[in-house]
Amino acid sequence: MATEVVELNSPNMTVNLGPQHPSTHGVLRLVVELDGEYVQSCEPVIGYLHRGLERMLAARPYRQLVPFTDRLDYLASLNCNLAISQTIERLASIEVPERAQYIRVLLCELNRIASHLVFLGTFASDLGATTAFLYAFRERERILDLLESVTGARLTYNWIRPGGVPADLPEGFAEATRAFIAGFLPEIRDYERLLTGNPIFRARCDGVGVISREDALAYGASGPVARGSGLDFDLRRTEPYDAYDRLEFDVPVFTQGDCMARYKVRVEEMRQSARIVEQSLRDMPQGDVATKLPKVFRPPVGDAYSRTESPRGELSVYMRSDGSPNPERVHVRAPSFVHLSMLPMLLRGVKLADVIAILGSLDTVLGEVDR
Amino acid sequence: MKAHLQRTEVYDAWTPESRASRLGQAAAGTVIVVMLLAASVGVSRIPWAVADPIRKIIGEHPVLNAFAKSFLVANFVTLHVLCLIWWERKFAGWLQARLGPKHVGWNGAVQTAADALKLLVKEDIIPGKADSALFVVAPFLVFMPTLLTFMLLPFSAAWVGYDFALAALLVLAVTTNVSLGILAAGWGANNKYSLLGGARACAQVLSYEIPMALTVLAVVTLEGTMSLVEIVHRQSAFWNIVSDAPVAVPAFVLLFVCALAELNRTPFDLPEAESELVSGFHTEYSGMRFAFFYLAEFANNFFMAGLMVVLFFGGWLGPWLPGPVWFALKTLVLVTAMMWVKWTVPRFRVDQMMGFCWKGLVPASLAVFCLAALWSVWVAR
Amino acid sequence: MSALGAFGAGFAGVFRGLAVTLTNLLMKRKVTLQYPYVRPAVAPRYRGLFYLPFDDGADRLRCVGCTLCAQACPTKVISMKKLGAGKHAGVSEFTMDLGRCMFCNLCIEACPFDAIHMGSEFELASDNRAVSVFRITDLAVGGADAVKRNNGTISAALESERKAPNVSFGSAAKEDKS
Amino acid sequence: MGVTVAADALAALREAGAEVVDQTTLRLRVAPHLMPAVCSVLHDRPDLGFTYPADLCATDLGDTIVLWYRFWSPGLNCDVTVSVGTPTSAPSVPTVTSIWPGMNWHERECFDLYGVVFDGHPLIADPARMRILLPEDWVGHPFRKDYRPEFSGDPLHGPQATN
Repeated sequence: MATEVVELNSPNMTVNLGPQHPSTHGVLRLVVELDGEYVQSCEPVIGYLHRGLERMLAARPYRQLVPFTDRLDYLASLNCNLAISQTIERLASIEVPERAQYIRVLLCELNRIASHLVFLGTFASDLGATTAFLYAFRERERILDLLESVTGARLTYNWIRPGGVPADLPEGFAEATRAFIAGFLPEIRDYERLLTGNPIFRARCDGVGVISREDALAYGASGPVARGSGLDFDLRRTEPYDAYDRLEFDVPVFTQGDCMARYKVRVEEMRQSARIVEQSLRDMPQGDVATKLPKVFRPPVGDAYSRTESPRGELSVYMRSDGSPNPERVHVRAPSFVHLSMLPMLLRGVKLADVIAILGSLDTVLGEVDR
Repeated sequence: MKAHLQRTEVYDAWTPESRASRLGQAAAGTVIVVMLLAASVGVSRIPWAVADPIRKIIGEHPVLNAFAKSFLVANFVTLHVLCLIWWERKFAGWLQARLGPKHVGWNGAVQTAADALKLLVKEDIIPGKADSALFVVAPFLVFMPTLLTFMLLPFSAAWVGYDFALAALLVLAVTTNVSLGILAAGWGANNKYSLLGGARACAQVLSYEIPMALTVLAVVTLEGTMSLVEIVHRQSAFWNIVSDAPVAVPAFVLLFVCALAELNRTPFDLPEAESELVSGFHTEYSGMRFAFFYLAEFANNFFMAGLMVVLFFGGWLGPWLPGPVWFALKTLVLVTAMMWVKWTVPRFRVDQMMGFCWKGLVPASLAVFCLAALWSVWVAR
Repeated sequence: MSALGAFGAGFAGVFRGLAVTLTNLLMKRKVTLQYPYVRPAVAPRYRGLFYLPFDDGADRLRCVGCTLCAQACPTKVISMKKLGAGKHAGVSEFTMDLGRCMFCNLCIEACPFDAIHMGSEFELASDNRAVSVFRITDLAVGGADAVKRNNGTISAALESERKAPNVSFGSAAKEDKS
Repeated sequence: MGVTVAADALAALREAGAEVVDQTTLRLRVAPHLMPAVCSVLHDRPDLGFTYPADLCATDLGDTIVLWYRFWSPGLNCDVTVSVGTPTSAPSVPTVTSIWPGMNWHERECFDLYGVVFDGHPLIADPARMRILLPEDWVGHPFRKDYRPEFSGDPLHGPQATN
């Protein structure tokens, strides 16, 4: 059987990285034009996970919106619940009791550690160190057990509602969390000895995928991606919500803007989140955990938006109400959506192995990109 | 309760972790190991003289002799690969805070055999537009050199395929064919990822051939002969790593790193980098052809470790146990060291890997080669 | 950075990493849970398969068929058929299409009679979609005969109410149920 | 979170054609054709410096589609929201991608779901490539009120018969 030779008109080879590929972390397709190992151009194709979520939300009463937001950034769904609940509270100016604010901060920070552990595991295994993946997920299991004892679910919590939190923390939760934190900090030291100290890991990350401060600002980068490029902007500090203004924690900022800087920001943030969890456990006041919402909840006409700091960046929800029990329009501004729009600029002239490193360092979740 | 939710009795009855069965399994395991050791000691004590007439006939007849030896070596290669794969999966498991295969046989002992059987009966897909000639031949091109080099590996003075005067040179010449096989697989599969994997493998194996050759020749200059058996005999007083330490230690480190690169083991596993090239050159393979690639990789593993044991750690020399057992134990230790590095270190990028070879290893191995020459002229002899 | 320089400096980093994996190999506990032979311990508040608790005192299911849970459900999972009315209301049919359920707990919070709860059963996988529709006999605690007793109690109460409308029901209802 | 914006900055915005609806929370309303002018004032003036493109959301109010832009200024640490109304029959707004590259994908999403034509956008010439979330050959813009999908016949592709 003679195989006829097809003349390749252009020297470049177009490769489809995805939508089903081991390291695109979700259904993302990168149409990459390769000249040997070098990437000439890259065009991300998204929309494989588009569920028309914003239209679904507009067809339901306010109290039923929260479970849908679990499916946005499914690695940190408590942060998404917080974003939409806070917007509804601003829309109808509902007051959240003190204790509920502390519980929200506590749960969101635990969720942030779990999300950063997923980043650490997948980023390391993308670069070849599969063992770090197993260690990171071993710690994450313990956080999921903690969150399961509070909310009852392991991934899609639906636990932060407009007005507060459905129920109080179970007894024994504080001791379990303190035990976890005590066991977790030496683990972070292990990750750093395993990865940050490793010369091959440094060689794969230093100076790869550099985002300058201007580009980060011009593209609207936020979260660890912005703080890796020298932008000192963390919504928990610049626009404090819930109980963040009564807790002290410092915000890691690096100026190199490469994969290594973003990795270091996230590892340092895990330590800071552990600090926040301890403080919020310590000075959590007594009191009820939610304000009652009226049976049929009709916020006044108008629009409102609220900005929260999710593990990936600025997650903000804009909501418009026309007085009826259903919202007229809900729009979610997802950090991963903005970070993916930087890929064509970032991947020009880069090698194939770096495409995976850069994509991993942006830590995108396709649930919130496609909505 | 719905029908499909009722837990079937089968699961609950079979609880492998009950204390009695675990103690029983551990006892059975130790008994088997002891029996193996006793058998090997027994075998070496058997008066083979009684079989002399038959051995004389086979020994003299060139074709029969060659066939008998290659038959033994081929069987050894396939059997020991099964054990090596099982050991890698258990070792990687324990290292990553998990258990590794557990349910098929004692601690998964039969797991690899079951996998091999599965691959045997699995459908062997050849992609439509693949260059089928190359695609079909590639696994054998990869496996043939390994089998050939095993003929030269001395398990003990008597247990060696061919005590060939230029064995070291033949080994170096043959191991480069592996890259030919990988390139054929990469091109044959008509898959863009495989093509990239094949190209990377070719560049990697060929460029790491130079430092490996130089380090092996450094040891050869120390010993003066190229025959592996002779090299081990010369180490009967002190192992090479001890007697010529200033040359042998750097040479061993360089050879260890080059071996990792020759075998496509992390941190040099670029040809089948799961996260970048899906799984590199053997993406399109399935069934027995994929098993051959896996077999060749682990056989090469054992061979490289064996070569290092012969060159530096005194082959089969050892106090109480018979020769082959010592050789197997030392090689197993080195293979485990390779696995330990594999499951800890991330992967190089292509240009870093090449830079590391040409700017790092080649000058270092040249230096070691000159050092060996000086050492053998002025100091040792 | 010259390759040789990195070569030297790198070794220390590699060994520290190797030390970490060695300590995990020898000292750390292996965390594999050998499912399905060993089942995980599930938290008391776990949101698993639903169940309708059976009120032994009144010998009937607590559900009165007020459909508040059906209205609270974002994905319209619950559908029911009422039985009787007024003080003696109940349900004869209570179907949940768990294929569409998000396990979001909103129905449990909406129910004023504490008549539906989530248990700790999480093995709901099945090979065809029809099996994921759970009927009242699958959901009620005590299964089919609990449902039978529930229907019996309600129809008996309705019967006695129709026969003697203005008699106080406390004692009458009890001795009616022979 | 009231913010004091310099008076001359506000004057520059009004003169560029923006109608300041609320001074403290900085809400502007701008006619579509004046968008480039107002946005370059917002972006370039040192005392405003809204260089961070935060969000763009379109809402279909029946006869008009309202585009709601939001920018953030690291210097002032405050947001500005700009709302632009265009008729639903032929919605078109000049693009701001040249000022904020981050707005590129936000505008593509608005075109994809609402059909707002951003003239001047690098991909506007080829609507198939301009779509970002929906398949290239999708007909219509689903988030509009007048969107009536009819069953595409192919169960694997295109709009389905909604049950």
